[in-house]
Amino acid sequence: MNRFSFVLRRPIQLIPVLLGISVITFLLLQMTPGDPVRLMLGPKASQEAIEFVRARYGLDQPIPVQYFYYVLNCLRGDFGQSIAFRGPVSGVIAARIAPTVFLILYGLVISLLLTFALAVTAARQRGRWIDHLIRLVCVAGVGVPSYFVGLLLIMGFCLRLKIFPVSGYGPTFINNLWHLFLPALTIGIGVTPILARNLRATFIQQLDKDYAIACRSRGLPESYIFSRHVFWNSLLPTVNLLGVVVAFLIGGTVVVENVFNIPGLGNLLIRGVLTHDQFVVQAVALLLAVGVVISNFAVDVLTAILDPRVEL
Amino acid sequence: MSDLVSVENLTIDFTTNFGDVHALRGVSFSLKAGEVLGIVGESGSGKTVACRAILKLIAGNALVKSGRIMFEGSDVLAMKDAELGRLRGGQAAMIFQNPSTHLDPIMTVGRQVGEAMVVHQGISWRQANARAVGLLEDMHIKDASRRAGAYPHELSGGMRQRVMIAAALACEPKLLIADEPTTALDVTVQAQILDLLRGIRRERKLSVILVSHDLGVIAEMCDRVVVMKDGAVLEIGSVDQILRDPAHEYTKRLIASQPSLMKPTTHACPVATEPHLLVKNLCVNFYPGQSLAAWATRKPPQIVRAVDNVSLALRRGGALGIVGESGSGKSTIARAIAGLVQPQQGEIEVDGQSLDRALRQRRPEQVRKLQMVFQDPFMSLNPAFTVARTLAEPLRQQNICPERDIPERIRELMEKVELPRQLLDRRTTQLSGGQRQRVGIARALALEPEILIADEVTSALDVTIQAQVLGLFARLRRELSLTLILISHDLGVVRYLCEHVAVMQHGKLVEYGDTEDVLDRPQQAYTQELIAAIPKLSRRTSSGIQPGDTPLLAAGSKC
Amino acid sequence: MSDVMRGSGSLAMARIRTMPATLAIGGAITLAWIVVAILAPVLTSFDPIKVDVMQALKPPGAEHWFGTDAIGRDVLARTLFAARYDLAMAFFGVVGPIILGTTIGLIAGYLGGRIDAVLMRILEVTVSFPYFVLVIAIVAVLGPGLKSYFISLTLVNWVSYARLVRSQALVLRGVDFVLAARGMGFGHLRIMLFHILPNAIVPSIVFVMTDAVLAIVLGSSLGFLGLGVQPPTPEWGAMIADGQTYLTTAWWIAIFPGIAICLLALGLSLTADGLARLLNTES
Amino acid sequence: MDRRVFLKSAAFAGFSIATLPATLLRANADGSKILRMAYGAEVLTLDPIKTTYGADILIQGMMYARLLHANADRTEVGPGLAESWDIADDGKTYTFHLREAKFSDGSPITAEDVAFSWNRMRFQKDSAYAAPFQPLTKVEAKDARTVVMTLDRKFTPFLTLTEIWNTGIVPKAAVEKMGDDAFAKAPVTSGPFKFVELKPGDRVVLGRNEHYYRQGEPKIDGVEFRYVPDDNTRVSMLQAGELDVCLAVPAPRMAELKAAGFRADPEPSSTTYDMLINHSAEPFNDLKFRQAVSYGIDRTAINAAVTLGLGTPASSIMSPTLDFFDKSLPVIARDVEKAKALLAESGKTGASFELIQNAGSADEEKAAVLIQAQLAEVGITVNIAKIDSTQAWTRLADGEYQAEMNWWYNETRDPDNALRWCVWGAGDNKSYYTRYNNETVDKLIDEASGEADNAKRAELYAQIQKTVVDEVAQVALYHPTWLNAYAPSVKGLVLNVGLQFSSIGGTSLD
Repeated sequence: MNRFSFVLRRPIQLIPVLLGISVITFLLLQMTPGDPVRLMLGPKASQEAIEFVRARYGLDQPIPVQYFYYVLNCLRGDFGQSIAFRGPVSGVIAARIAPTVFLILYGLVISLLLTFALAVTAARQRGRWIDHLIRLVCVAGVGVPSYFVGLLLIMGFCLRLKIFPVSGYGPTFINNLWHLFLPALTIGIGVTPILARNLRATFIQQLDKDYAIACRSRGLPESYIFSRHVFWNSLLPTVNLLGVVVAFLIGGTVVVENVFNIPGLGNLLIRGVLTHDQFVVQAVALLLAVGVVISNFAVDVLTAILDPRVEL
Repeated sequence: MSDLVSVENLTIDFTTNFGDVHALRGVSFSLKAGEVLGIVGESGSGKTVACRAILKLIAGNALVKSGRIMFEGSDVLAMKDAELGRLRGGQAAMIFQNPSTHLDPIMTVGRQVGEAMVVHQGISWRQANARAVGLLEDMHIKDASRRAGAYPHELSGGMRQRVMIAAALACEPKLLIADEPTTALDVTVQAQILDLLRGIRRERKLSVILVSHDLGVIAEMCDRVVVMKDGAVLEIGSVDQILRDPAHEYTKRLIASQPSLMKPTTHACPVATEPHLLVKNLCVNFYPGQSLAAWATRKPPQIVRAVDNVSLALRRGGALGIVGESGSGKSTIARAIAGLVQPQQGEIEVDGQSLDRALRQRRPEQVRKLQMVFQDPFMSLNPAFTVARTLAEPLRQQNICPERDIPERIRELMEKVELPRQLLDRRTTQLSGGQRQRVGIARALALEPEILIADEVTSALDVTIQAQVLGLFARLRRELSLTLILISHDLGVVRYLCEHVAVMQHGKLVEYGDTEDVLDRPQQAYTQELIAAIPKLSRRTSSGIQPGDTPLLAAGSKC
Repeated sequence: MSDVMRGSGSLAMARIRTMPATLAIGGAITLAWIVVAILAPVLTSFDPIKVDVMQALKPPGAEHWFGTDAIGRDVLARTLFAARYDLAMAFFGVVGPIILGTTIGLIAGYLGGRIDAVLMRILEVTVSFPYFVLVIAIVAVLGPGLKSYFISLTLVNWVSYARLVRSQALVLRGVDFVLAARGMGFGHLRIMLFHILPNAIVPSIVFVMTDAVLAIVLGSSLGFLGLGVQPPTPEWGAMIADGQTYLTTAWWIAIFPGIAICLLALGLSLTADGLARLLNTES
Repeated sequence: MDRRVFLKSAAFAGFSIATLPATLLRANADGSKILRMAYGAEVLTLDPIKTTYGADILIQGMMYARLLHANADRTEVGPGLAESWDIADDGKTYTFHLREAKFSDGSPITAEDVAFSWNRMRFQKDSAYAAPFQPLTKVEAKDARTVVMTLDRKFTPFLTLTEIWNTGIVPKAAVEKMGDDAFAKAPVTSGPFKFVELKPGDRVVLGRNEHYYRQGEPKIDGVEFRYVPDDNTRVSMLQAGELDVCLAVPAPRMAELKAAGFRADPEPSSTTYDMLINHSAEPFNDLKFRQAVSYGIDRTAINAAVTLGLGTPASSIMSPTLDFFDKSLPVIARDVEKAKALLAESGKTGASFELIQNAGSADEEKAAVLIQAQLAEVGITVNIAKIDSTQAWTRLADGEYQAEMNWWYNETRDPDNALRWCVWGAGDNKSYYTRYNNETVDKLIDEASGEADNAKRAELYAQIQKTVVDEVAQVALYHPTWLNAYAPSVKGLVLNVGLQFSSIGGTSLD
């Protein structure tokens, strides 16, 4: 059987996950006290207007009925109406996907560059002071909260040096590279220690592996062994870790989007949770779950490309 | 002939977290051009360190205290990187014990064979690939051009070893260092690889250093042999001289411990009429995980027949050896009888009583009757337990004796397996391999079984330790009148302990009968092949040594 | 080489000698914070919740070493007392998940089959959920505070331990000593508790410290977003949020708690690193 | 697939992206004068009748013209779309005479459109803020330029209501054609600006309405109204030159901005910050207890700590910016002894209550902590509960609370609207959910709204203010100011007390 046949299986595995997530979000939001309509119409809205709107969104129906119609509508491609935004959820979400995806990918690119730079340096200079320094920075870096990093970056780069904008999401790709640099850097700084530590450890572990010794016995130079053998073998564990990290990131962008005011999904989701915008939360949660699954899938594909042994 | 390599008074220490370890203590030996030198010794003897040092392949924490290694007149240990690069691969190359870990798993084998040529000789990858295919053909790999594009995991163990040899020979070195090249292989494959090594040595006029723990391999391959123990050289001499007339006590013991040289212990077995254990038409299938896609396309499930319609019978007090190469299903039979694997078909009867195929359904006394001892001494004991706890647990759980008698019972068990009581408070991780295996036996005996199944119990042990453990088995069997099933890949071990033998291949019983009949007059081609593949040692040893006669074995061979 | 390690008496000595430096330093920092948390009332004469509007926004000086915040509370006192809350978050943020996760991982890994499949589906759903958001959603249901934080982290974070333990248990259930235990007729519960668990838990123990760091970061992020501790209880994340407004005029309000978090996290990370080295050299 | 080539090119692409020199990437301004402003709440709808939210109100105020137009600081209300108006002698019929004007799509604004807009606002079921217009019973177009409104009683404040944002005029044809929801996303406007773009959760972009009825206005090309929830990010953006106007600046940062050359002066607001208390539940159902709390709180200290002196401590429930504010009322001075005595009288010694505070609001938290500390000295325990605003609003409306930090503002300078909102027990919102219900006060409010003589009205309102302060209808704490900062290039822009940029038409941008 083809090693890559898992590509076909993935969508099937997604179904129970999506069902589970929709049930959990539905129940969670039902359990949360508070009335979304009141928040929608604002503090001075009349009771009459509130009742009317509640009925319009079907919020006066029993919970199982609401869920049933929700699933039914989803199957028809209708993800419901946003209470806060007074319109179809799909439209609300569509406007927010790009910033989040851009931010996450950008952050990943930055963190990968940092990761490789640090890990390769440390592994090649193994045991020297620079290696110890990098290791220490990685250990220390894990615990620095990203909101604190974000604040410091804004202070330094936006207010003092005025190199980067404080916030926002520009209209063009190039513009976004500039606008989202600091948020992406914040993400990068958050993730790099974990990845770099892992990659460095793997490099060093792989350098002592039997196959590396065998290569040495054939007189291959260290740099060749590193670049042709050890490097590629070391990518596997880090790629796997990357999958976990991306899943973590997708949720973690919330904080960064908040600090840097990026109109993304994370922001929307938190707002949705706090304002009980049921269908927005549902849809974003499902979308993010799909994102997690896609990232895991990408990891699987990457693993399969990297490692001929993998049967998925 | 001048010396190609000479190792002079080499002393190497390893600095570890637990203090310095003396890996080599003043080791000296030399190799003449064209010669095959064997280095034999058990684990920890320093044989691997010694031969790796010749290529300066020593770990970062190794410290050369004294001595030097001369390769064609230049001091290897003083070489700079560039010179080392020329020496390694170009002048001398090395092959290793485990070909599956010593090949890069994510690079095609053709590339791995060819890359040294690209790096050292500056030829193009295309040329290197062509030459690699040629080399692989030289290693008798069929369909070499296709195989060159394969990854290591797509090849069998023997094939991988051929690839590793090809990679080592890529730059036509003068010296080949082979570190346990066949230890991880089945015996028939081992024979093929040894054949290959003999061939290329002859064709390429190679000098060879062959490191092995197996005297048989050394005897078949080498001109001279170095015997090492605890980092020191005990004696050096021609193979004939060492085997016939070993000077050192340890060498004598080493030779005497070879299973093929040990005197069988099976001659005085009691004869019973009714079978104690009866296995009828046993079938064990494995279903490798079926994919959803396969399920969706209604593909029939893949079945691996691990055990295919096997029937066995064993008298009370009898001993049956089950032999076969890896994947033959011999361990699966053992586990199925013990209830650890649930067979799809077949009957297991003990004393005429049928046992349920599922362990959970068997009555406690049925469970007790059948106990197993496992292969890997490092895996068979719970590392979180002390020895005392390991032995107390079955006594307590199966209510073998009242709580207050347990300490006494444990002491008795320790005596039975010849372990000092002081070890009782040790963690199992603090024991040596042999000690662990004895604890494993004691644990099985705690339940007072009638049938003992020993699954490759000695294959992970050094040969002298193996001899001791085998001796212990022989004694226990007799004293406790145990019925024994011994699973092994080593025909010598089976001959030593068992009066019956079953030969298995691909899950099927190939040959079954009295040990002497089967091993001395094999009827089946496979059995003949198996026996022929065993490196022969006996013909080169003198009658001066009486196997089974050394003091160490005395305890184990009372009968 | 391995024979040397079996030298009996010197083992304890050897272990002390080989204790990684990171473990020693990290342990010391962590311990120091625990001491600070316990002795906070002794270490400062100021009341962390005492409001004094007249003393508001005083820069660090002889009287208020770390200055005062917008309503005149002593930042040093608040930073020290906050250690209690943040340490509690580190501790409770890990205890719940490790108990739940280990139990589930053990059952799934050892028993396998359908139970495993069901538990792993649940795990998959939990994992696919954006971690942080799920915590926030649960906190939103339960209301802010240490208890909700504890519950939500338990419900969300068990997956890490479940995965670690399960993967170990999956291997261990096929290992000889477990087969031996089965072959001797022991019950599943006994095998899980005494044979699998002690051997499967080691990676989790290494992970606990790293996880505690994540718990602190997460907990303080909740505080930062205003979903953490109830005022006026001091907590670092909430203090940073308070001080954010004053970052350019009264930097001390946010910077000192920020440094405090980083220090505690550093202590725990170093401990984690050291622990990993120690346990890896042993095996 | 050769994975190495694949990975290498991916790595190279990533590297080159990340190292593009940032300076090359700065967007160039194209010379058009767009006023960029940011607020901490997001625009949710552009339909004026569907909201009572600050962000919506602000943006809609710039999009829809009303019958009357307020001046910059809302001291006066003058002709807007209505050139003139007549009031019948009985005070129950208002006739508005419209000027010639057009919607942003060039279609004329007719009496039909005005009647449609008003009827929608007043009678459509999901109209959020019809409450102040209760006396209004009928709106009809008499002819193309004349609108007649009929009230059921004499109601003096009515004229000031015709400037409230939700009376903004929308085109009947467009609304009916598009439907409410679609219109709310891409409306046709009648005010100084036309709609250009709505990015939910991010920004609303408005452009110059070429058909705006006030000649020569607006002077700028457009407005970009951004949602930046984090106060400090917003300030940073202003400092970094990404904004021209930063709305709702945290008080502590005003001085810093002023020093940096921004126009950062507090602007008068009709807002009252208060602690809402639940009169229908323990312990605030007891007058003595309420008074004990009121005397136990140091309003001056809270004002100083939260607004840094940029607001004023509250003496009345009404803001001093409203008409008929009673200047003679003193700020209640903190008197711990008196508070203790009152507490003892109430028999609730050792009482405690839960004070709800919206999560994420720094000002509320500060005030709540101060109240907690101050009342602790009186012997009252305050437990602060930070909860999200959805829950807070729901509990408030359902009466499931004891006390909650809150604030409210008034759209008009006339106090009628304010008092009906916060102390009128007969109202839909039960005295802003405090359940305060004093029939005498209700009667006085009605009486004052029917009175045309200002002197008499002043007297009535003084009486009301004294009563609700004495009875502690709610614990008013302080009256803040609007804290906005403007870049020096922004000329002539003022936020008026009613949360409107009435001056936007005359605003210029250098």
